[in-house]
Amino acid sequence: MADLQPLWLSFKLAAVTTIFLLVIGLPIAAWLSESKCRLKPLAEALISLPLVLPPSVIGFYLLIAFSPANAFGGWLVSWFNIRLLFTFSGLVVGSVLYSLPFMVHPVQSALQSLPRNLAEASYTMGRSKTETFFKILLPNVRPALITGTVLTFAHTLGEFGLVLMIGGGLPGVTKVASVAIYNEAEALNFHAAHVYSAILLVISFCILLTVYTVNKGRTNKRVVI
Amino acid sequence: MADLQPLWLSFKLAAVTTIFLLVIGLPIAAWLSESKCRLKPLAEALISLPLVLPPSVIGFYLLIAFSPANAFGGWLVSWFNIRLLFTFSGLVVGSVLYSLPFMVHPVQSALQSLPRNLAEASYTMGRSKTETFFKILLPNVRPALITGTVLTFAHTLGEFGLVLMIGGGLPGVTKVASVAIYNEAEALNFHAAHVYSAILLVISFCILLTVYTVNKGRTNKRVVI
Amino acid sequence: MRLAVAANAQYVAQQLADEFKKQTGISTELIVSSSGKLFAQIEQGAPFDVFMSADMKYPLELEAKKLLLEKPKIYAYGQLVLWVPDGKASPAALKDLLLSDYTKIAVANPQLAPYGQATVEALKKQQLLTALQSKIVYGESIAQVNQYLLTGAVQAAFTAKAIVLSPEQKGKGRWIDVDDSLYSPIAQGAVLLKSSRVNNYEDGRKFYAFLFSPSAKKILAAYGYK
Amino acid sequence: MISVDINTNLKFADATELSVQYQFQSGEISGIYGPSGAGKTTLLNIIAGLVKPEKGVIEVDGVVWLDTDKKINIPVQRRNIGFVFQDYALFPNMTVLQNLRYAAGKAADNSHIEHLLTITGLDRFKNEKPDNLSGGQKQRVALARALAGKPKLLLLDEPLSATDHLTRIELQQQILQLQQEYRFTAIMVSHDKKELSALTTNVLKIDNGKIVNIGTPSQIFGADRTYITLTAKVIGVENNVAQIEIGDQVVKIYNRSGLVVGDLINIGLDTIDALITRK
Amino acid sequence: MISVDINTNLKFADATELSVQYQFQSGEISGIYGPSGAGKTTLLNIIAGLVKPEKGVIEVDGVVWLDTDKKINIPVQRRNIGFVFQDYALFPNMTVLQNLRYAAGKAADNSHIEHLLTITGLDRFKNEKPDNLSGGQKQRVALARALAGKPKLLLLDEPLSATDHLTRIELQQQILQLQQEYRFTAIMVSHDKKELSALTTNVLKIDNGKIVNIGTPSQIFGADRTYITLTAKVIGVENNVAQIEIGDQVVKIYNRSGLVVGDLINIGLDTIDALITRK
Ligand SMILES: Nc1ncnc2c1ncn2[C@@H]1O[C@H](COP(=O)(O)OP(=O)(O)OP(=O)(O)O)[C@@H](O)[C@H]1O
Ligand SMILES: Nc1ncnc2c1ncn2[C@@H]1O[C@H](COP(=O)(O)OP(=O)(O)OP(=O)(O)O)[C@@H](O)[C@H]1O
Ligand code: MOO
Ligand SMILES: [Mg+2]
Ligand SMILES: [Mg+2]
Repeated sequence: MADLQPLWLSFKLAAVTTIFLLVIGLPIAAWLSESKCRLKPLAEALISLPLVLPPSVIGFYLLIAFSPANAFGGWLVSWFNIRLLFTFSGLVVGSVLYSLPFMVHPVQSALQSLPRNLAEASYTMGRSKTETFFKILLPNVRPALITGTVLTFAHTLGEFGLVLMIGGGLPGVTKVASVAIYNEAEALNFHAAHVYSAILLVISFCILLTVYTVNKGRTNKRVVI
Repeated sequence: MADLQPLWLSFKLAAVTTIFLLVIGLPIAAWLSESKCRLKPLAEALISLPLVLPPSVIGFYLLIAFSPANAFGGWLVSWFNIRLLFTFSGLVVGSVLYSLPFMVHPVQSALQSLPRNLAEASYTMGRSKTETFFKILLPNVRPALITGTVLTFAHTLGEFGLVLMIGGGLPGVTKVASVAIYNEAEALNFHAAHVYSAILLVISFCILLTVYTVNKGRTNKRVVI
Repeated sequence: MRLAVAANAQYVAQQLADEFKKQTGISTELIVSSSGKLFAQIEQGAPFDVFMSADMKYPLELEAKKLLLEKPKIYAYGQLVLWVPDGKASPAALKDLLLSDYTKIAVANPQLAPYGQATVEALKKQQLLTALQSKIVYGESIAQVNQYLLTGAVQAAFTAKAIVLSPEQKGKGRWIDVDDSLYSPIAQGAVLLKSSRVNNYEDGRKFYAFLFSPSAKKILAAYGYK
Repeated sequence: MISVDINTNLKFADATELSVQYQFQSGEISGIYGPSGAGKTTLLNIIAGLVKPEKGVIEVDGVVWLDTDKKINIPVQRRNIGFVFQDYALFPNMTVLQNLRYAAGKAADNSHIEHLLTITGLDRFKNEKPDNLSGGQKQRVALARALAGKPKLLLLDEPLSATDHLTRIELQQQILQLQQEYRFTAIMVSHDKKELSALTTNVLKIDNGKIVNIGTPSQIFGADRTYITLTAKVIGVENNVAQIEIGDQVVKIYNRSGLVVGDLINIGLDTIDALITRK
Repeated sequence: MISVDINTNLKFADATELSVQYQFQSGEISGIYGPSGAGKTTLLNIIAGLVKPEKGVIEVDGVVWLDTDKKINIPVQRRNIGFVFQDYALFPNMTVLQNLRYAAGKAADNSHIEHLLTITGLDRFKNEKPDNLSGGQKQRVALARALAGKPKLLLLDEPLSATDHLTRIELQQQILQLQQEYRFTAIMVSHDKKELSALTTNVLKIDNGKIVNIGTPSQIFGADRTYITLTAKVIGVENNVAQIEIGDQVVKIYNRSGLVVGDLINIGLDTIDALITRK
């Protein structure tokens, strides 16, 4: 029987990353959707940029950045005693950076398509921007929010290059399912690799199916015949 | 000076994949956005599923599937004389599969949020579903379409595990920039890796910035003060 | 002709390719990756001619699958070294790793990389493995172990002698040999692939022969292989 | 003739049944009148083919558009209709002109489109996107757009509710004129009795999904007995306004019917919303 | 008193200037009247703080809400207003009741909300989402929602245009009653002269961004001279309908003002859209 710890770590990493990205990504999406700032395209381009490099390369640069021998990493250790190399927190930081566009862009584009007077109506009721965002705007871009969340979660589950690079493959700490599958396959333990993959797929499939089933029947299309 | 061929290959792969995904992904998004079929959540979950496995593992399974020694790969060769292993076409097929959700989901969720009577109005004018989709629905989800296109393009540029696995890293054929960067980094030629990364980042950044700048000022928000 | 080569041997392979070109005029394309990945690709018909693995496991496996034109042969025995960055006093012995100077030590994944397996074996023999366990981080391959060291992520790394002796890495940091009585020999096998027959059979065969020639032996020895 | 015989549930709040059996005259404008939520919009949607009733038959000039029993259902695209949606449904990605052109289809008749832009007063705005228009301007685009394709059947869902008095009366005239020119059949939902009186030959009054009255506008609204009829004399005519004398009072009216000085007329006034002051 | 003195460009089509200087009375309902595209909605948006004029001052009961020169601009959230948007702007994710509750804020007064639902006839629909409502039902939700927070200033942009005759008159009465109860200030855009006459104490008529007339409704609409006044006698009263006798004709009117049998009244009728037939 395969060791289940890597699977558990993977889901934990995906969940924590998704939660962080909800917290960080939604305000960014909100800002981008209504900003008329000249720097907005710059911010949008920057957010998408990490995607352009392969995760393993991003991981490589994070390795350099986080390394205690270098300025940033050293500063983190000496001032806050935070170590991001070979730790679970480091994986979270890396995944958050890498998956940011998957959360931000779908939500932002949906917010931009909302009729503007929804927000205005809420303002006339004395509601703040924050309250308007959470109670009016966000619920009305639900499909996009689900898209962002699912893409982030699934993508983090499947994240491998970055995790391998800054994780160090420590069992129970940073050895997530993707690394385990990879190791087994390279070690020619195809059976173990298949088992891990299958478990990962089945669980993920159930999660995805639940999300989409619950969210079904929310199309606003009338049956046109 | 670094060899520029891998960069050219990368952009070619990203462009071809994006075009294919526009062709394949948009009809799927259209169908999902208005279908009330019971199997819809299933289709949605299936589309997101490839994300859950690390690209290198997907690549591993594709390697097996495409192998002429196996049923599917053999069938492709004997009936169509199509070889997907260690060829550029194979990379395109793999990337299309892997990036499908990035194109489909944002567009689908935006389509679902459009007022339904836009399509209805077009139907009353005698316009077919297809024409309505391209002339009315799609232009009105432009931000989501751009999101989908950018995510697909950038993500394919940065794709590595899958490409390495089914491409074999053959110079000039399947050795794209991400593989080249990885190889240089593995060879501890950090300088060459930095140069490749920098060129890739600069070009991509320019592309992204252009897209977002051209698309600016399209928010429908009024200056609320 | 295409030469698939495991990451630990990439420098020496380049040198071998250069020499081969000088002698025969045939140029060589190098495909560098981990042995496992290359194995999986060869198994599915990747168009390579010769494969220089990091061990004998993959070559034997390929033979069992009847993908070879000849029996696999050992082209070299790899040597394990302990590598530390500049600025650290080089350790006199493995047990110096217990010092608090060394907070993290990189070891190749023993499950995948023969050098990793050798490292674990050596540490075990010196009864250091348990004591060092909390310091050890695993690299996917020798190459990643090297990256960890050169980027300062770790303060010591177990790597191949071929790396530290290569002109590219010479002078970066210091290193000491790990006594080769502490680990079983790292036999690295090379194979001539059946897929070469549709590819560059003649050139492939020539290179394969060259790999076991005296001039190749000389180059291999210069990189610390035995 | 458009014969409609349909039954369906209005699904929300309480499951009222919409049950209408009626024959709209071809080549004329018919009216639908009734309180908010009666089912007027739903009825238009059913005729257009945008909503499928649970049971029913719709036959238009001998062609069966819908027969739920025989499973016939001509798709909306092939029904050759124009529809003014209650909430306009303008295409935000297109300018006013592009909206009209799109509606007109391949055989777009440019002079017709220009004419529509002129009579709806939208000439100056033809290159604007709908988001930049005022409420009334949007509604006029919706009307012009529904007419752009020269449909055989025009379905109007309160097409003038957001326009001001004068614009409204002028557009009513224009609809009448276009209808006389192209002889299309039209069905118009309106809350304005005078509008229905001026435009339609017969009115269907529905409430709670059921027909409660059928007849000419004066039969329908006369039954309310909120109309008084006075006698007056035309004493001046200027553009489309006429001055008339009623007793000793001189007032203006909108001259729809080419009155000339000296004409004696009957003038019908609705008292339901009169301004009352105690003496 | 709400004193408004603003100048700004209406940006689209042709750069007309919207230039309004006027003082709306506190505790009363004022009207804005004018053709489509005149700038009525824009003016309400400026007063609400949703659009910032290029230049201008707005002062409400001594508090400066806007002064572009002094760079004062109280945000819309702190202006304590209720706004009926011309296109409703209902929150699609909330039921009718939730829309009202959200508007009412923390200090939601449940009996007030229940009362609003009752007078707008929305009780049955309170748990429906806006998408499932008819046009007129949506508009009534918009009205109820604007009143839910007991605002100091109520801005109404054609709040009753999609409702039927009787509903409209009833709602007018309800607005008047609520206004008398809570003494809020209201500014109402309407295309309906009778509505403005019934509800407002003064009317601002604008055209093309400029004030063209100011006065009481009868001054404004009287100037059009499309009103005739007749004398009548109340001969029957039943619920909120009264039967009156004008000459030899007996008709019904809506009894807004508690008429009793025997009352003598003046009845003002608008002739602009009268039904004319030649004798
Ligand atoms: N999309 C919808 N789906 C289901 N039921 C609806 C929908 N829209 C409206 N209804 C319900 O059906 C009933 C009739 O609605 P309909 O829109 O036909 O009314 P209407 O006569 O057009 O009213 P109005 O004059 O207010 O526009 C209403 O009670 C409404 O709640
Ligand atoms: N969002 C907008 N941005 C800029 N200009 C607008 C906008 N909406 C309308 N306009 C323009 O400003 C002018 C005044 O519009 P406004 O909406 O104030 O008119 P209105 O008096 O409310 O008309 P209606 O009775 O048709 O609603 C119009 O010519 C219109 O084209
Ligand atoms: O096969 Mo390697 O040399 O351990 O990467
Ligand atoms: Mg309706
Ligand atoms: Mg307006």
